[in-house]
Amino acid sequence: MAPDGDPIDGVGALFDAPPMPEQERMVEAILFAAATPQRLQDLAARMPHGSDVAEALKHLESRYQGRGVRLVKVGDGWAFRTAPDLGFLMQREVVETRRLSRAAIETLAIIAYHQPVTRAEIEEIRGVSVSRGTLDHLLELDWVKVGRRRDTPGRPATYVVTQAFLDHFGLESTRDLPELKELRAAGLLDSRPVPAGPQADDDGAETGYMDPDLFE
Amino acid sequence: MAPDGDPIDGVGALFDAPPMPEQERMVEAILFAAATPQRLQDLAARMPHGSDVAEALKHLESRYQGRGVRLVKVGDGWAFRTAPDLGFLMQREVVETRRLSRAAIETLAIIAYHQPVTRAEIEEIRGVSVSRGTLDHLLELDWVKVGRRRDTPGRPATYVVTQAFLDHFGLESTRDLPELKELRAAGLLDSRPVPAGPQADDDGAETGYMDPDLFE
Amino acid sequence: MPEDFSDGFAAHPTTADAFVVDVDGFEGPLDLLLSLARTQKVDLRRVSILGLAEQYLSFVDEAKRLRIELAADYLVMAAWLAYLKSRLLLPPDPSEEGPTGEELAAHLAFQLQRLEAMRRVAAQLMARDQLNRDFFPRGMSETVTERKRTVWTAGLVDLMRGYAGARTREDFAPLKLKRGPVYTVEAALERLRGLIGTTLDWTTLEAWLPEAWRLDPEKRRSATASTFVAMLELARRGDLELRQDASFAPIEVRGRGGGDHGA
Repeated sequence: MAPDGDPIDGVGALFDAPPMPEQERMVEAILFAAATPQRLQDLAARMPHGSDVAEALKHLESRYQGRGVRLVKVGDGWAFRTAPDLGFLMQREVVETRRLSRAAIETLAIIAYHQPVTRAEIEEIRGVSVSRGTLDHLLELDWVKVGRRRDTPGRPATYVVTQAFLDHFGLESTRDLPELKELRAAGLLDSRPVPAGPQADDDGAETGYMDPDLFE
Repeated sequence: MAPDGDPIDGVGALFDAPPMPEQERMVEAILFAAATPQRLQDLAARMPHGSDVAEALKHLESRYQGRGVRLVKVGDGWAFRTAPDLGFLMQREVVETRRLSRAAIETLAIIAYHQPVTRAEIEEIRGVSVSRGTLDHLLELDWVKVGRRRDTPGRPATYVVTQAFLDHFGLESTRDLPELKELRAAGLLDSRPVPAGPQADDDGAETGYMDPDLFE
Repeated sequence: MPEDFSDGFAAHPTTADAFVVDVDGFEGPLDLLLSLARTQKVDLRRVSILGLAEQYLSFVDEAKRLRIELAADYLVMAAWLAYLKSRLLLPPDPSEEGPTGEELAAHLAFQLQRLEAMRRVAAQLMARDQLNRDFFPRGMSETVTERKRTVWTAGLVDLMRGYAGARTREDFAPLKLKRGPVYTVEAALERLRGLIGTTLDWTTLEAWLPEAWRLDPEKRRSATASTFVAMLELARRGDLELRQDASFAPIEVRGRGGGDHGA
């Protein structure tokens, strides 16, 4: 723990970041205490000036390899989570969550795989209108959030999945979604316009597209 | 494919406790996820039959020795806690930049231009009384300090600006302050101050000289 | 595993013509079509859209025969599929514009494949380890306490503007405040009335100025003027007497005593 760096450094050494093992301890403490994933910049903001948070995370990640608790990357954040294989021990901690409806599960998957996606596009894919409650439920769970508006007439809102979604399903990023590459290769994630022609819409439920409630 | 362990053990092997490193992982995960400290018997109740929880805790305790997080005994329970020397990381300093109130700015300016100046003189120039809070604030900022007492009846205290004031405003001395004429030339006198009215001062504590009763 | 989304339908072993009419289990016509397509027992990529259209139309006919009311969107789909069927069966009419029957059929096939894919991955997603079910966050999270530190700022321009503002306040003050410190005649009257009756010796006018109005020249001027006017008024009423020995000499005043108000 002797201060490293050359003695020539003089005054600069006073402001040196703590040695890496100490930085690792600090990141460990911060992440242990936090319930939600912390982004690199959040961590850096709380660490002493000059710390190499990314490096500390790397050390920490390998230190917790195979432990009962793991360091996981969630979107652009990092968090400690118990190892999934020990879930059976945790029954007492389980908070029973309301079961998602089939509509909500499908809508969630469509948003995850097609994001950013508008409500109309979700409806086009599912072939039925999306009830307000379905999206509200996903928004409430904080698995989905409103993204940027689409630059098309009417400037519809788009939906995207959140870090909490990634956290919940143990995904590092949306690139890790199951079968994503295969679906993309098969062209199933392309937005393919309906061939122009006499009412090619398949669902006839367009009434639901513009739920006025959504915009009140 | 062949079941490990010695064949002699027979049926008993089915109920063997997991190896100690695994028990340690389990205790680690349970304690990490627990909302309250867990007593030995709580842990034992959740662990596979035959586990030696006390032993696992001992291993775990030494594993976290010197880490950013420590295993500690709380009453008769066990819990992970942030290392006490890292408590400072659990605080976040929020720096908020705020502009000085108009009353404070004016008071400060008058002190800078007229120092040494008494409170009564400041009030005379401002045309409104100067609240105690305004002067206190400037004193606290170390931009103003109490100078010599004036040699007039009552020996009122005078106020002068400080080196910190000069530093903050990038002045070498108060002689560098532009004169009123120059201010006018620079157009600073044309910019209307906040329109007068019952309002004007952001500093609610200021009460006008002008007793409204006298003017009704 | 991906099949578990079709459980509403898969329970019925059916063929196209012996279809159990149970529209409740479906989420719209596309869902129904997907279920019908599965009964063709081929890969969805090779499903016969023409055959599917016929299956759907016979489903709708069956519903009609049983006097089951179908929601409007199912009927819209039926009409569209009937149109598609005719486009697929009849030789292309060169005068007709728009997409060919094949293009429309291909798009429908795409939609069905896409919906099936989404259902499949949705099931995979839900089969993943989940937070608070299979893995857990810290149960005793410590909240970060915030220490607030306020940095006060002001620039040189603020300072100069503040000074300029203070020095020129009158220039900008609205009309009603322009009077500056004014001691009103009413206030002077009030003050004199209370005291003058008992003051039977000559005293100078200055002695009657209120303490707070004596030092500042501007205020003193205002108080002097108002007090003088008030004295004139009281003299007119006969409450006091005024005298001045010479021009610019001090004005002196004394009460008339008795306090009787002669007009």
